[in-house]
Formats: sequence, C-alpha cells, structure tokens
Amino acid sequence: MSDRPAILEVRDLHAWYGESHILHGVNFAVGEGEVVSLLGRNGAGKTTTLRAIMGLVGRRTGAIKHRGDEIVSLTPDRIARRGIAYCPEERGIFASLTVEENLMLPPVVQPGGLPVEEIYELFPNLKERRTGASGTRLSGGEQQMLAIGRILRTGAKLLLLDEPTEGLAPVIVQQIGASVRRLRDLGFTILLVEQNFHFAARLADRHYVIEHGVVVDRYSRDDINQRMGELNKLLGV
Amino acid sequence: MQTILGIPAPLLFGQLLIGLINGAFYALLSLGLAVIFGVLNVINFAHGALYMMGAFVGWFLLTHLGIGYWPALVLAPLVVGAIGIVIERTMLSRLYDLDHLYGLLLTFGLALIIEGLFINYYGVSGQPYAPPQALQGGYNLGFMFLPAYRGWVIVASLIVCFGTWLLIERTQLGAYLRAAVERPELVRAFGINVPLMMTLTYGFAVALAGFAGILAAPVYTVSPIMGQNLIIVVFAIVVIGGLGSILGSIVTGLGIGLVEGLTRTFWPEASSTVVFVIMAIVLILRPHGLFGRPRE
Amino acid sequence: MSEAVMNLRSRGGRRATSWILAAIGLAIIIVAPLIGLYPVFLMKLMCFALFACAFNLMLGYVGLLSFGHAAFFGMGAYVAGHAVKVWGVTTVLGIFGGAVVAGIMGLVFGAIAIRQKGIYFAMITLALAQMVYFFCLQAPFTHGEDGIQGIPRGTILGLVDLRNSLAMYYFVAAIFLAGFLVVYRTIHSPFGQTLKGIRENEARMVSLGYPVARFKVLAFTISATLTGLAGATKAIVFQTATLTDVHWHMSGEVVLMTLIGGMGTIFGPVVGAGIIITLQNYLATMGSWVTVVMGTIFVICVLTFRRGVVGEILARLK
Amino acid sequence: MRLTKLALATTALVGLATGAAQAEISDGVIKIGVLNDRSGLYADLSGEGSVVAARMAVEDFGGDLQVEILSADHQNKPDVGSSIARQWIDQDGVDLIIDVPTSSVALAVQQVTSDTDTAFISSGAATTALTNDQCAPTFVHWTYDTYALSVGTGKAVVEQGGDSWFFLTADYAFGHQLEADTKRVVEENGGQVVGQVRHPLSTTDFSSFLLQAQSSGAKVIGLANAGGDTTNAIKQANSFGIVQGGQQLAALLGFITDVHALGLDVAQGLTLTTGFYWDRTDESREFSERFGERMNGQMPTMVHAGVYSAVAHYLKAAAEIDDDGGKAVVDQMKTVPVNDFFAENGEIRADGRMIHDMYLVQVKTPEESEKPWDYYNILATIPAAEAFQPLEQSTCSLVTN
Repeated sequence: MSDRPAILEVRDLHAWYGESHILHGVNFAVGEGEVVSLLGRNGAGKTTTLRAIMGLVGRRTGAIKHRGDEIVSLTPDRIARRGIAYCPEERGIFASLTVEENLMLPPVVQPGGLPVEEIYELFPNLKERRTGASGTRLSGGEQQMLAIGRILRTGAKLLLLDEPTEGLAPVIVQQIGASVRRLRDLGFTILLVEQNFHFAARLADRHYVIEHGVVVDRYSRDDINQRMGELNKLLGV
Repeated sequence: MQTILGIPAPLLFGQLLIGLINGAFYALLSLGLAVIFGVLNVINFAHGALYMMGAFVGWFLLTHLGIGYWPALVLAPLVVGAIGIVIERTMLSRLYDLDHLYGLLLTFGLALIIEGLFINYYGVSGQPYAPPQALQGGYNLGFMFLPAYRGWVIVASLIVCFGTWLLIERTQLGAYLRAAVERPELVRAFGINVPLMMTLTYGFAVALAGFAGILAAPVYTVSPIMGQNLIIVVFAIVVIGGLGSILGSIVTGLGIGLVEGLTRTFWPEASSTVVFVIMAIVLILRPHGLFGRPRE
Repeated sequence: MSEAVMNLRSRGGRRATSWILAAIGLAIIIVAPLIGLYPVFLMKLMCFALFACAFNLMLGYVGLLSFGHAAFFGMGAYVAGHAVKVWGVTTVLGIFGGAVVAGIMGLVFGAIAIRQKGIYFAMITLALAQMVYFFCLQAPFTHGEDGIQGIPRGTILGLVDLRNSLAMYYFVAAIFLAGFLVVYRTIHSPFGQTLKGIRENEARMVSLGYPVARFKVLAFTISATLTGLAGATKAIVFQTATLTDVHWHMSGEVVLMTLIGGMGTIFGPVVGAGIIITLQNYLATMGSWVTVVMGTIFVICVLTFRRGVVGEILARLK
Repeated sequence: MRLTKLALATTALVGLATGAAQAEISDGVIKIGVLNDRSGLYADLSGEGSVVAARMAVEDFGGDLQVEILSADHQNKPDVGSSIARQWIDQDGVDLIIDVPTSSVALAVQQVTSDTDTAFISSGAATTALTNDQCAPTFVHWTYDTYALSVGTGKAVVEQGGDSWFFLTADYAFGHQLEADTKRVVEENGGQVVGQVRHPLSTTDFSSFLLQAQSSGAKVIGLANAGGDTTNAIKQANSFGIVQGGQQLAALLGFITDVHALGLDVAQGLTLTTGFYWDRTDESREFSERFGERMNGQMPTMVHAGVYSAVAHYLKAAAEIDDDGGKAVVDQMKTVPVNDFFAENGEIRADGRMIHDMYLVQVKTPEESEKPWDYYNILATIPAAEAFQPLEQSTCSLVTN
C-alpha cells in the first residue's frame, strides 16, 4: 500500500449487469495524487470496475470509500458531485453539441478546476477546432483530448480514465501520455484502465491486474521490470 | 381582381394566413411531443388529452373561480405541467429501460382515461369560452378580416416556440438536455440529476400542450374530445419533421399549417388527408424525417 | 448429452401440453353455444380473436407494431359486404374476396413501410391507414357513415342456411380455426423461425444472407390477409360494414387485446380478445366509464404485467 | 320474408288467444331498452337524458303494466349496437328498443329488430333510409329526419328573404344528403345556391371555409354538418364577424344543447329547425321542468322529448292490445293519433314516419334571453304535411307494395 492517504478504497466489490455477475469481489486502493492502472485482458472486468465506482452498473455490493465516506449506495450524479470524474472508453462526445459546448458541458462540482485557457494549453488542437464544428467531426485523438479536457474544468480531483489510448496513432498516444503526467503534477489523482501495458508502465505508480472479476495481483513501478515475465503471461501479451 | 391559379389573390393570401394560424397550434403541440420524444424516448399519446385539459383548466378557472383569461394563460400550463410531473414520476419513469412502444401504449391508456373522465363529467357538447375583452373584434387587412384573437395566437405561439428553441439550443440547460438525449448515463456521471431533468422536461413539454389548450379555448369549443383528432395530425407532423428534432417540429408545424390552408382552397375534401400523404412520401424518401438524423 | 435429452423431453412435454390445450379449446368451441353461451357474442369474439392473432404475428413474432391494421380489417369487411350484397356472390366467395383484397393491400403497405422500424413503422402504417379511412369515407360503395347495411348471410353452397345462428356459429368457428391454424403453422415453420431470428438480431440474419425485407413483407401480407378474413367474417355475422372498422381506434383496440393477452404467445391474443370483448359487452350500460376502464386496464397492463395474461401464466409455469 | 310470415302467424295466434288468456305480454313484463350514445359525440343530445325521459314516461303511464327499462351505450359502433340489440332481444326479452342516434347504428339495429319482430322507435337517428329502402313494419321514426330539417330550414328561410345560399357541407353521405335536400327546397322556392365547400368530417378549423363562404356574398350560409363540426363552425363564424357582416347562419342540424354549449353571445341569430322547444306551451314547460329537476337543470332536447312521447304512445298501444309483439304494437300505434306536449295530431304513416309539426326557430340575443335556457324565438311552424317527405315519394316496400 502506498504511504499517501487513500482517496479511493474499494473492498469486495461485486457488480451485475442484469443477471450476469461481472465483478466477484474486487479490492484495491488509490492514494491521493497517485496514478494507478488497472490491467487485464479483454472482458476481465476493468471497465466494469470503473463504471461500478461511478454507479453505472445495474447492481453492486461491497464497499467503495471516497475520502473515507461510503459511496456504494449513491446515484451517479451524487458520486460525481463528490469530485470524481469519469472519461468513458467510447469517449462520449456529443454529436448535437459543438466542441465548445462539449467542453463546457460538465458542471463545476467543486472549486479548483482548471481554467479553460489551461485546458487549451494542455490540448492545443482543441483550441483550433473550438468553434462551429460538431463534436463528432473531430479526429479520434482530438475527441479523446476533448473527453479528457472537459472533465478537468469541473474541479474533480479523482479522474477515472478508461483506455485513453485505444485506437490512436503513436504520436497522439505520446501526447496524451505527456498530458497525463502533467495532470499528475497538477495534483490530480488518476485511476487508469489500459490495454496498452507499455503506456501504463511508463505512467503509473502502481498497477493492479484483474482477471475474471477479481484482482489477482499487484505491482509497484519498481516490481515491473523484474516480474515482466509473469505479467506478460497474466495479460496474455 | 388578380388571380393566382384561378383563385383570387386576396382569398389565397387569406388562406395562407389562416394556415399560419393553424400552423402555430401545430407547432406548439408538435414541439412538446418532439421534446418528450427526444429526451424521454416516449411517444406521448396523452398529449392531445393534456391539451384538452389546458383548455378545461382555463374554463374551470373562469366559471368556478372567476379567474380570467390572462392569469389562466399562466395558471393552466402550470396545472397541466404539474399533472404531467405526477404522470412521469409515478408511471412513465418506470418504462425508460423498455422498448418505446410501452411508453406509447401507456400514454394511449392515459389518454383514454383522461378523456373518458372529462366526458363523464362535462359531456361532449363543449363549454363556451369567450376571448378576453382586449382581443375581441379584429382588423380588416384588405384581403381578409383578421380576428384580433387569432393574430394574438400567432404572436404568442411564435414567441413560446422561439423561446423554447433558444432555451434548448442556446443555453447550458439546453446543452444538458441535448447531451442527455444522446447519452443520459454519461451526463448523469457528470453530476447532473438526469431523472429530475427528465421529470421537469416532461412537465415542461406537457405545459406547452396546456398552453396550446388555453390558447385554443376561445377559438374552438372547449370539449373533452378536442384533442382526439388533433393528436394524430400532430404525430404526423413530428414524424415528418424528424422525431426528436426541435427545429424540425416547429418548422414542419408551421409548414403543414400552410399546406393545409392551400389544400383547403384547391381541394377542400383532401385537406385533412394531405398531412398523411406528405408523411408517407417523406418517410419513403427520407426515412428519418426532414430534419431528423438516424439514431441507434 | 443429458441436457439434450432433457431439452427434448421438455419440448415433447410442451408439445403434448399444446395438443391438450388445443383439444380443450376445440371442445370448448364446439360445446359453447350448446351450453347456453350466446352465439352472436361468441362469433364476435372469434372474429376479434382472429384479428388479434393476425396482428400478433407482426407484433409478437416480427417485432413490428402496426398501428394501421384497422385498414385491413375494415377493407375486408367492406369488400365482403359489397360483394355479397351488391354483386350477389356467395358468402364464402365474398369472405375470400375480402381477405384477398386485404392481403394485396398488406403487400403494398408492407413494401412501403418495411424499411422502417419501431415508432417509425407504427407511424407510417398509421398514415397509410388514415388514407384508407378517408378513402372509405369518400368512396360511394361504402355509403359513408351509414355503412353497408343488411348484408345477407346467405348459404354455404346453397346447402346450409346461415341465417340460423347455430349454423352461422359453426361456419365462423371453422374460419376462426382455419385462420388460427395458419398463424400456428406460420410461427412453427422454418419461415416462422427465420422471423424470430430477425426479431432477435436482424443484422445477423442479413449477414447470413436472408432476404430480410422480403420475409417481413411476406409476414405482413399474411397478417393483413388474415385480418381481412376476420373483418370479412365480422361483416357477414353482423350484416354490416361501417367506418368504425377502419377507424384508428380499431387499430388501438387490437393492440390492447394483444397486449393484455400476451404478445408473442399463441393463445394470448385469443384470451385478450375475449377479455376486451366481454368487457365491452358488459360495461355497455356504464356509458363513458367504458373508456375509463379500458384505459385503466391499458395502464395497469403496461406498468405491471407486460407479458399479458397468457405470457404471465407461461412465465409462472416455467 | 319467411320470418315476417312467421311473425304474422304468431301475431294472428296471439290475437286469437287474447280473448281467452288475460296477459299475453311475454313473461308478464314489458322491457324497454334505451340504446344510445353515452360517451361520444351524441351523448349530450341523447345519452342519459333519453333514459330519464323514458323512465318519466313509464312513471306517468302508471296503470298495471309492469315495465322495466334497460340502457346501454352503443359507442356509435354499429357492431356494438347490433350485438347489444340482439342480446337484449334473445336473452333479456326486450320488447322495444328506443332512441339509437347515429345512422349507421340505427340501420344495423333495424336489421335485428325487423328479423325478430321487436318494436324499434328511433328518436335520435337522422337518416331517411330508415323509412325508405330500409323500412320495416316494426319501426317508427319519431322525432326528425334529414328531410324535415332541410325542408324546414330551406323553405322557411327563403320565404323570409334568405334567397341566396352557400353550403358548408361535411364531406360524407349525411352532409351530402342534407345539402342536396336543402338545395332542392331552396331552388323550388325561388332561391339560388351560389356555391358550396365540402369540409372533412371533424374539422377543427373552419376559418378557411368560412372565408370562402364570406367571399361568396351569399345571404345565408347553410351548415350541412352536425355535432362538433356545427358548433365549431358557428363559433368561428362569430369571431370572423360573419353574422355581424350581414350574413345569416342556418344550422341544418342543431340541438338546444349545441346552443347551450356555444352560449348566446356566439350563437345569436342562428336559425334552425327543431321538432320541439321546451318553452313553447304550458304542457311542454311542465314536462321540461320535471325533466330539468332530474338532469341538473338541463332542458330536454327534441330527442329527449321524442323519447318520452314515443314510449308513452307505445305503452298505450301495448296496453290496448295487451301484446308486445313488435309489429302488432306498431300496427296499433299507427291507428291512433299522437296527442301530447310533443306532437299535436301527430300521425304514424305506413312507412313508419311519425309526422308532426316542426318549428323554425332563431336563437335569441343575450339581451332577449330572460332566464336560463331561454334560447329560441319561434319564427314559423312548419305543418306536419309539409315537413316530411311525402308518402308517395317513399321507396318503402310497405308503401310501394
């Protein structure tokens, strides 16, 4: 466990979609200011874990503590209001909103969010495409930047990022990696779901591996190089 | 006298103006339907019944409480909106996860109940409702006599339609709505109480129907069956405009009013069928309506 | 292996159950008028049950809600009525003609509407039906709001006089059973299986190379034909064909019947039609409360038992 | 035909037996079924009011006849109406079906009653087909029909100077017939028809049609429609200042409940033909006030008054011959003139038409009206002989054979 105070603590989390039981008791914790990644194969339950934290699954049990308070029974909007922001895998850019409207959509939930100028600084591409165009006219990379950018304004300190690099060109992946590092420097706590292990390895302080809906292993940044072999096996790389 | 296609020009202009007046009612009603479909994914069959209720609330206020037209213009939509909120909270909200046919069927049942109850208590002949003093009489426009009240109908409904459009397209609240139409779950995860927003949206949209009802009370007879036939036409308009398209519903509402007006001049018998013909043609050529876009 | 056996056994069991049910149903149909049930009422019930079954073929098995089935029902009635009364054709031929015309209309409607889904499909069928309604209002042969009245019941091949209630009853029962059998066969044929496949996952069926649109149009045509058959029979039973039969309220009523009985079940529409027709009959003295009661049933149905009476029973039995 | 013969035979038998046995009324009770619209367009002009009127007639009749009243809503659906009628007759032993507005339903019921030798008196239906092609020996048409309405209004209005007409016609058979009949009468009396416009059934907005009527310059705008169409047209004509502009509105089918719904402000000046007005004589006032006590102060329409009058006449005839066979009673009814608050020297003709005086009335201005429901000035009385289709024009088989 990290030495920093836990901002998020998940214990014995179970989650269901309709009749199907997806998570079977997930346990992990994220410390204040950390970047933590959830690794695992396709269908292992990584995305479901993020969605369960946000309250976006059919049913869930167990304990999710945010800054010491139990949030497992709250509705998604109440969870968001506590300062947790979610960036979904499919990015969720709204076609009927312009780029700027997309950026300005999430309401400010707590003081201390990034000013819009700073977000444009972080993602200069967005500034150029700001006016006129509908959000879905953007390229995949730009959409991803928009999806991350818009949750920085709200003042949420804990960001849940679901596969930010999926399907993007290497140069864009690098750019996003740089932004995430910058966000950590700015004091954001980030829980990252990744398939791209190499991307995650360079960014995250710690890693959890999920398989069949349970956490099967964890690695610190330092462990990684030594235990590369077993990790590769776990992830089926 | 100048004629256009064999019809005296003044008569033609008169018909167009009248078409516009009807279009104004259509626009108000179809706007509400479009908003409800867009945000809640429900085809609100009860819209006609709620429109009728708006007219009846106005009549009731006047007859039993002595409250006149102008206060009723505000009160009737509020009352109808409140009823809508109750309907949404207690019934509709349970159906969102299901096929939208269920919403259609539920509201169809509600329409039967509401209309049945009103027929039971008030009969079908209808109740009189006079236009307010200030709007009696009319203007001679040269080509036709325009009753002042009808002029007011156009103005009021255009203001409300345009206001609603601005609200939805140009404000933050509207952005939430539009976003919630696409991905309600994500919008909720941004910290917005989407269920509450849906409730209020339904309340607002049926309040629009109530507004149309009180606006219509002095023009048509206030009768429990006044919404029954109208609702089918308004459905057609929303479909032509493209389900869920706000601008589409307003423009199509006005447009259909004009087309009906013209049909009444050239081929009166067909005037109530023409909207269905247009609808069939539009759906064949553009399956998602004139302003609609495909949705999954 | 054992699972397969179980499956087979339960399927065999289900088949046996449905045979037993069918036998009971048949027995009821044969005996009903003899034990004092009112034949005219029963005939009406069967006409609407057939109507609902035909409608259910679209809603329950193809997953398309048609809000315009009244057009086929009413047209079937008008054609049969006009043919028998004015052209003097025999009753059987008249009913056949009604069904055929409705079927042709179904083909045309289907070809126009079939690209649409969900609400759009409901709306375009409604639009087309409204056009038919206005046609019927205008066309001279329908006699406007008077309707076609005094349609003679005639005879079957000159042998059986259908003015006799009981004879008429068994004639209608035969038509109903024939229609019901067609629905049953359609559902339990490879064609029916394909329809179910389309309902479950249309994209997959397309990728498997099925001409999905053609299947849907065919289903729609069968449904329309049987609906026309029901309407034509009703016209002969009541000796009238009127605008009520083509009005969109009629389209709404058949949805209610199917929903309350259980869409996508074989017997659901029959039960639903039974409930609604009985209610209409016994609530007739209550005036406008009929509408209120029907609306309430609609609402309760949608909110609490969406599977309908039969669907709910089947679910409990499982 | 076979059935009719059977019925005749039965009647003959019954006739023979009357001398011996006392009560030949089947099951000892006369059952009257009031079948009308209780939830739709015609619920106010018939509906519960007709049931009340029938009940009053039974109470007023007194006597030692046992009478029972049933009622049902036919929902304006012919199949519902005819199945209720069948069931009443087959299962409940109903002897008389009364009222039945909506032409299609009345025609369907006619079929059933004539097949089963049950008496049928229509007060609410308008179509003349009931006493022409579709007539029956068991049937009486009591209150009005399209012919009476069009003749009454057409002739009287032309005589009063309204000699150029424009028709606003509901585009279906009823409207067409009303228009054609009126047009003929108008032209026969020296008037002319300058134009007409056909509007779809259940139109909500009449302004375009009214505009055409207005620009035609006709003195009279004839409304050949019914129910909501008529009231909406009148209401909108008022807002377009048509009556103030010097044109006269004539409703070819209008009821006092329509006027009540419109209010005098809007309806004033309207002319229409009616078979009954409550405030016409002492007798009619007396009845109407009793009726009003049971109906929250509502005054009877001509349909309600007709139901009372018809039931009373039926009971008298049934008691007289002590029989409840449909044709038998109707035959008896035809032999006795009708004399009550509704009709003076009314007569039921061979084709089943009850002929009586009709009245051309004009709706009062709000200033003229002195009490609730004080709505009409009677302009003219149309004598029974002129008001209805002449018997020699009837295509009824009872007349032509």
